[in-house]
Amino acid sequence: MVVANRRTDKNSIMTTVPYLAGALILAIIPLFLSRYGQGLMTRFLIFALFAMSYNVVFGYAGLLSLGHAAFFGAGGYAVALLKLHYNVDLFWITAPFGLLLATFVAALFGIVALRVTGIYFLLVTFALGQMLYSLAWNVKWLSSKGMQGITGINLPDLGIPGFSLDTTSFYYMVLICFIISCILLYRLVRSPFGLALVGIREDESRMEAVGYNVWLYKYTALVISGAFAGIAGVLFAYYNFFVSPNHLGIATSFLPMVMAIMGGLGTFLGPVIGAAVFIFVETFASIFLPQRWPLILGGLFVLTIMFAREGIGVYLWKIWEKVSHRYGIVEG
Amino acid sequence: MKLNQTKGSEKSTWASTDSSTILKLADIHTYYGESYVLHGVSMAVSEGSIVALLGRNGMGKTTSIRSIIGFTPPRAGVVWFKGKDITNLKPYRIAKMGVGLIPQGRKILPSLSVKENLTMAARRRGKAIEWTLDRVYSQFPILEKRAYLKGDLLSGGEQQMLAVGRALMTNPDLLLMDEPSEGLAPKIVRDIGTIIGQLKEQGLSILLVEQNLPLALGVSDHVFIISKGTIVYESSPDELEKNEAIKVKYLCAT
Amino acid sequence: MESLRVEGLSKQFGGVQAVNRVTFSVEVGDRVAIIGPNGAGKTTLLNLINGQLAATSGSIHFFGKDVTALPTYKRAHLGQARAFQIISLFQKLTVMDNVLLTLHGTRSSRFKMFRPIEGFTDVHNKAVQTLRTLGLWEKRNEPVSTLAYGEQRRLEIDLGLALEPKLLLLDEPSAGLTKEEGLEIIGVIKGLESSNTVLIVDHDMELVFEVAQRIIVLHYGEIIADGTPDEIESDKRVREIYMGLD
Amino acid sequence: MSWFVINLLNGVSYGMVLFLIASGMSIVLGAMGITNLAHGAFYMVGAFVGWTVAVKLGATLGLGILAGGLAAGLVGLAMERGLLRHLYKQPNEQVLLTFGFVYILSNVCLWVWGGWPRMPFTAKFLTGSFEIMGRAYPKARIAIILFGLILGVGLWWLQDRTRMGAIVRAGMDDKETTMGLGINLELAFAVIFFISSFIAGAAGVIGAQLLGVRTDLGMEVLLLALIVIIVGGVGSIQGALLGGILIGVIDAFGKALFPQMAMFTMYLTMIIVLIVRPTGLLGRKI
Amino acid sequence: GTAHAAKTIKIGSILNLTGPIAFIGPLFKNGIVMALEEVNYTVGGRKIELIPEDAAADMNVALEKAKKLVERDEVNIILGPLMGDAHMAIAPYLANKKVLTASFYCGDIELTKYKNWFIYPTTLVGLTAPVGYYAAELGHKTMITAGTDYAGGHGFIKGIKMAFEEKGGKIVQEVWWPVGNKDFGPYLTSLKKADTIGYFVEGPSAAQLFLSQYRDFGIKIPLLGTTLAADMPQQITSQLGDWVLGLKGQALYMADMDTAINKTWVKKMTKRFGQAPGGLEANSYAITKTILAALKATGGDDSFDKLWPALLKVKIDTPQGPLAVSPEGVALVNNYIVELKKKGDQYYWDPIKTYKAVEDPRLKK
Ligand SMILES: Nc1ncnc2c1ncn2[C@@H]1O[C@H](COP(=O)(O)OP(=O)(O)OP(=O)(O)O)[C@@H](O)[C@H]1O
Ligand SMILES: Nc1ncnc2c1ncn2[C@@H]1O[C@H](COP(=O)(O)OP(=O)(O)OP(=O)(O)O)[C@@H](O)[C@H]1O
Ligand SMILES: [Mg+2]
Ligand SMILES: [Mg+2]
Repeated sequence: MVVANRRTDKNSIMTTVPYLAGALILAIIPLFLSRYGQGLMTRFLIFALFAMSYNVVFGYAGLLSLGHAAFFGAGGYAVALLKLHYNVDLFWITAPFGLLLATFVAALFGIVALRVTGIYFLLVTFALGQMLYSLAWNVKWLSSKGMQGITGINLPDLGIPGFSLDTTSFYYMVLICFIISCILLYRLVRSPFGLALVGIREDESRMEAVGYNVWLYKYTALVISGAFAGIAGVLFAYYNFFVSPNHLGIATSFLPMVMAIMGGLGTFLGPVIGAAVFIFVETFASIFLPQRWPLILGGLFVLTIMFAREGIGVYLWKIWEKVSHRYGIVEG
Repeated sequence: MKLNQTKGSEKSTWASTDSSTILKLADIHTYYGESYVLHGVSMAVSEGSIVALLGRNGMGKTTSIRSIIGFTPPRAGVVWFKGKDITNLKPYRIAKMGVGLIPQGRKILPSLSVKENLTMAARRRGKAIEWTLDRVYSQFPILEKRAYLKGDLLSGGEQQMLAVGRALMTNPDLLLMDEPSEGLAPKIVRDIGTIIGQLKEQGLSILLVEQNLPLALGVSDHVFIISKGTIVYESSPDELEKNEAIKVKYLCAT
Repeated sequence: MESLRVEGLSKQFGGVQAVNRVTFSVEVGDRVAIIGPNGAGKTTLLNLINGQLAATSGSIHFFGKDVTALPTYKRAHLGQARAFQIISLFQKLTVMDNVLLTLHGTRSSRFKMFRPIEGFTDVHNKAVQTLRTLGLWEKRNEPVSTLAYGEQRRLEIDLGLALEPKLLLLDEPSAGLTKEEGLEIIGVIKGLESSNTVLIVDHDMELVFEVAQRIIVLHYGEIIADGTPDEIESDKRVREIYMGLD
Repeated sequence: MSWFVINLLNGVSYGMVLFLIASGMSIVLGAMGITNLAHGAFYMVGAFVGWTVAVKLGATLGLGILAGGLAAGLVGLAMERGLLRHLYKQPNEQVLLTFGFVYILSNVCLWVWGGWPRMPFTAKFLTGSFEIMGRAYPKARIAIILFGLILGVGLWWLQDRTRMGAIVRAGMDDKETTMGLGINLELAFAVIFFISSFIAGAAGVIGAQLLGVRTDLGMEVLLLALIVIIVGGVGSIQGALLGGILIGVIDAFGKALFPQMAMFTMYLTMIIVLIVRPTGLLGRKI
Repeated sequence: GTAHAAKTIKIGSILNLTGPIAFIGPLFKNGIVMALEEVNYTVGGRKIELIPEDAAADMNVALEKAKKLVERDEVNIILGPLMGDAHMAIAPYLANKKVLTASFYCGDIELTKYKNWFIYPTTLVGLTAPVGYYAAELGHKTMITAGTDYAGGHGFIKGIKMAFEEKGGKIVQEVWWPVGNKDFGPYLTSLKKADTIGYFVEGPSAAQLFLSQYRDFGIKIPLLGTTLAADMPQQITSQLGDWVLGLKGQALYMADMDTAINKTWVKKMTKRFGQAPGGLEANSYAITKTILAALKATGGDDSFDKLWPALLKVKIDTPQGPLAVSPEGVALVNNYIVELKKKGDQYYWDPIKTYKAVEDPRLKK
């Protein structure tokens, strides 16, 4: 597992350069892409956010959860239900509602799941997630007519007269949400609270002894993480135009987990890298080898584990450190 | 038993060809990765005797034990056990040949119950008197009382007894004891001394690593002192007892 | 003034009575050692005082306040600090992070989100100061696991002290240390201010007799003797049960 | 009365299949601390190989079970020796690796056997039904119950009468010390993992009668295994057996009594168990 | 690229190449490929390019692929996907983008409101209505319906029920099991008394389990339903076993249908793909043929506004029988009641009654 090996007094150019470069690329690249490419980028940003939110509980607090889709799905269903039953499209209503619903679900989950630790936490969160999944299957109110899931969602209405979103502007809207979330999450993991999560991951009983209410930290982390997952879910519903029970269930829960591990757990940017690798490999493998893409994806997981155990993100970071030393961006 | 004193890092010649020698280390050199810890250690344990290996912190006592049992095989030199070269065997093979280990820090297996800790490695080797669960329990009655407790919930002293019992359950011919008195109350330290004596009577050979000088001198037949990865002194316990200079120089004793 | 009062405290694990109706009280500034055979219940007693274990019966008062039912972290806020029998530093975290985590623990800043930890300058300065006095400043960015055993022990104890606790609980601080290192620890304890109360568990009699003004002897969870070092040294039962003399 | 008995039998037979599915995963989880998400995929491999032997090649069901178990066992062994071995005590990496194997094995089965599902199969002499309390009851289901019981007893013996379980847990705690006590740990790890995968594969053949043979079994069976482990508790054969039968019986009576809530009853049971006993009915306390 | 794009007509297809029903995708694709090869990938002087995509039996992926086809490949025609949920998921998007979409196997009547769907062979209800009629004709008075509890399942069961009740029959019990149900024992042991069971199971795997458990529990009430198996490849039918002989149900296509067009088609398919075709290939073949006919009528113009009216006028003959299109975009084709029989060691479905151009009762009004 990756250590949050922070260097409190490290040269700031070295750390900021990759971030700024990343932001710049995200801002400019879509201009050169087709609408499909923009869509793919949008999808990537949404899942990167989802994976980052997951990283807070898993990577930082060390809680291996298999029910994170519940929060993501809750955000999505909030949007979909508002549209289906009340025909509300206005982003400024749907987004806060989605956020609240996801937070609420996370708050409920936490009460049940945080009574146990380790592998049992994984099992309990899995059970809770599947419970919501089966609700979404069976409760008619949670589906459009003639299907399981809710369809008919359009791009969000921002309430600006004379302006409606298209693929490109929606991408930028997602990018803004993503960057704001990134800044918040970055500050979160660098804060005393964030460091406390790492401490809890390493040794709960010592944390108690030096004055931390461990349960409360874990609970808060889960709820905050649920909120960010909820935002990702809201954006996803708009991107995807419909939500299905699957978005609450285990298949979706696996995604942020795989992305976070693949990119580098407990590192800030790891999940983003993981999401990028996952989304793009999956997409292109399935375009070029429609029948064999699962093999490629599965193989990729295995290779990552065997050759970049700490995650692809950490691997790249190490290369960057080497390069930046060699070219004197940072004095060694 | 021959008792001659060697000076400096001169190699031990003691009992080198004696067929009653059960364990012999011939000029072993051991490394942890890059760091060179044992600079040619030679010593021997003859059958049925207790040999104490003394020395200050970090001098290489544990490393010697680890070299014997195969955790960190020496890069040069040979370890002989019962006339066989065991230098590069896997630890479990060495143990199966009759080497029992009581590691430093006890290394109780936390997720096993006391009973499981004992039975896990139990082995019968067709001796006249064998160590069995019942016998270990009668030797350490507290273990029977705690039989179903997880190993790591025992107190420090109870863990030490468990570690001894666990090693005995493998019915070894040679017992490697690494600081069995660490963390024990003064009385238990004395008890340990008694137990070691009893084990010897039952025919076990023992290599005892100790920092507790009185304990070591009280039970052993022969003493080696290690310093900075080489054997710097050997003698009978009585002789060492009298040699204040050596004690001050290598054992920090006053 | 009374710092800690323990009354009729018991802890039962299944059939094991690890601590049995223990009653004693400690004045502010006292240096008290708890000794006893292995398995006597010393560690368990510290766990009860510190809240890592819940008492089966009895009560614990800390500066007049009943803390029997309080969770550990609240007791830490009231001024208890603890060094463990087995080193419990965060092995994978850097030395600096270990210090920061410990220092924030008893400050309200510990729950601050969305503000970088470096921004809390008072805590940060204190951390820097702690590391410099310990001589660990150069190693601040190394994981704790790379420190030598003795250094880790020192760090653990000093972190306990850095919290300026009213009550310091030390479980076998000298275990695994060399004589010299052990002497250093003795020095640290002796140098503490008189407002600190110290409860110390150790098997090293030299250390115990050096620092303690009072010794409590536990046996099968019960107090069998309580007195000054001289009294204890001459106590027949203690000599027999603990030292194994005559 | 006969309604009750029949449904009980339904539940127990389904429960036995669940037990078979979960037991191997539970052993590996409890003893080696490995969350093997590929366990369901091993089941699938076993089912396909068993089908090939018992149906395609026309051998007996017994041979099919053996072949399915062996095939899955070998795949498991290869995964453990080749890859997982380097990842002990690294649950996150294990999760990703084994999840990757779900994808890989599913796709390989698709490649080798094609995507079409296979008809449920069983031995010739087990087709058809007995008369039980005036109702026809499938012979194959009775056979499943018997087989499950036999395997359960075998595993229980392995767990309690041999030191295997303790040895593997010891190895997880402290590899070095365990080896120093004379235990060939690598062998023990390999054996346990092989047994676990073997059971999964054999279960794939036995369970074919109830679950069919398809390339998407990997995920589905994994879910079932997780549910049983949650209810029964991690790490013990008794737990897997109790969990499996409980879920099976509740599922059967749930379907019979509240058919609209079918999927729900299972999850509801799970949640109730979690609330009452978060570590499962027979799970080790943590 | 636009000049080039104007030259080729791109046809996208959303197939299930991986996932639980992975065997279906390649078969659908074979039918499409055959139809396109027959016209040498050209129509009205323009080249045709087929772009197959994998939906992995997941409606999310289906939508993802639909977007990809529209936005990246700029197709105007999409064939598939198969599953009803996927239809619903992609329908609003594709209606909005004005893409002519063809369902591979039925579709909910809801789809007709989008006016861009070619629903083949008919709606869910339309497909199974003959089962209800036939049950009444056999003289059955009472029926148990049993089906999978999801939107598609409800549609199919509704078809049986509406038709049976229209002819005076009575439903005595409705049994529903959840999607993915494996153990039918509890349902089979709680059946009431009735003359027949009108059933629908969601796929070949579940159908296999249902049938074998129906046998094992010794249920004697005769089954009538959508014999999905009849539309499935020989690989499925051949596994069924002698005890299923006599099973009756509805089907759209039988490999040995005695028409000239079918015989030559089967021969061609067998030669081209090395295995005898079944109902799935017949479906996608007929769909592609229909689209090609419409494209021919527009002279190779694949813009939606031209293509849609042309499609509604298509009348062709296919291996399944004659085909026309209703004003709502629903195909009008023959529907057969078949019985499983055996000749030598070959199982085959014998058509014992034909219902011509059956329509959804709700569309007739
Ligand atoms: N795993 C290791 N990696 C690197 N160096 C090590 C390792 N273990 C021990 N050492 C070093 O090897 C030297 C000898 O250590 P060893 O443990 O053998 O000493 P010892 O005599 O047993 O001391 P003690 O009385 O403290 O147990 C020491 O300098 C120690 O720092
Ligand atoms: N969680 C527990 N469950 C059951 N028994 C326990 C538990 N923890 C400790 N014990 C038992 O309680 C007794 C007291 O243990 P404790 O650790 O307090 O002893 P100690 O006085 O600290 O001994 P040492 O000096 O050896 O560390 C021991 O017999 C131990 O086996
Ligand atoms: Mg040592
Ligand atoms: Mg203790």
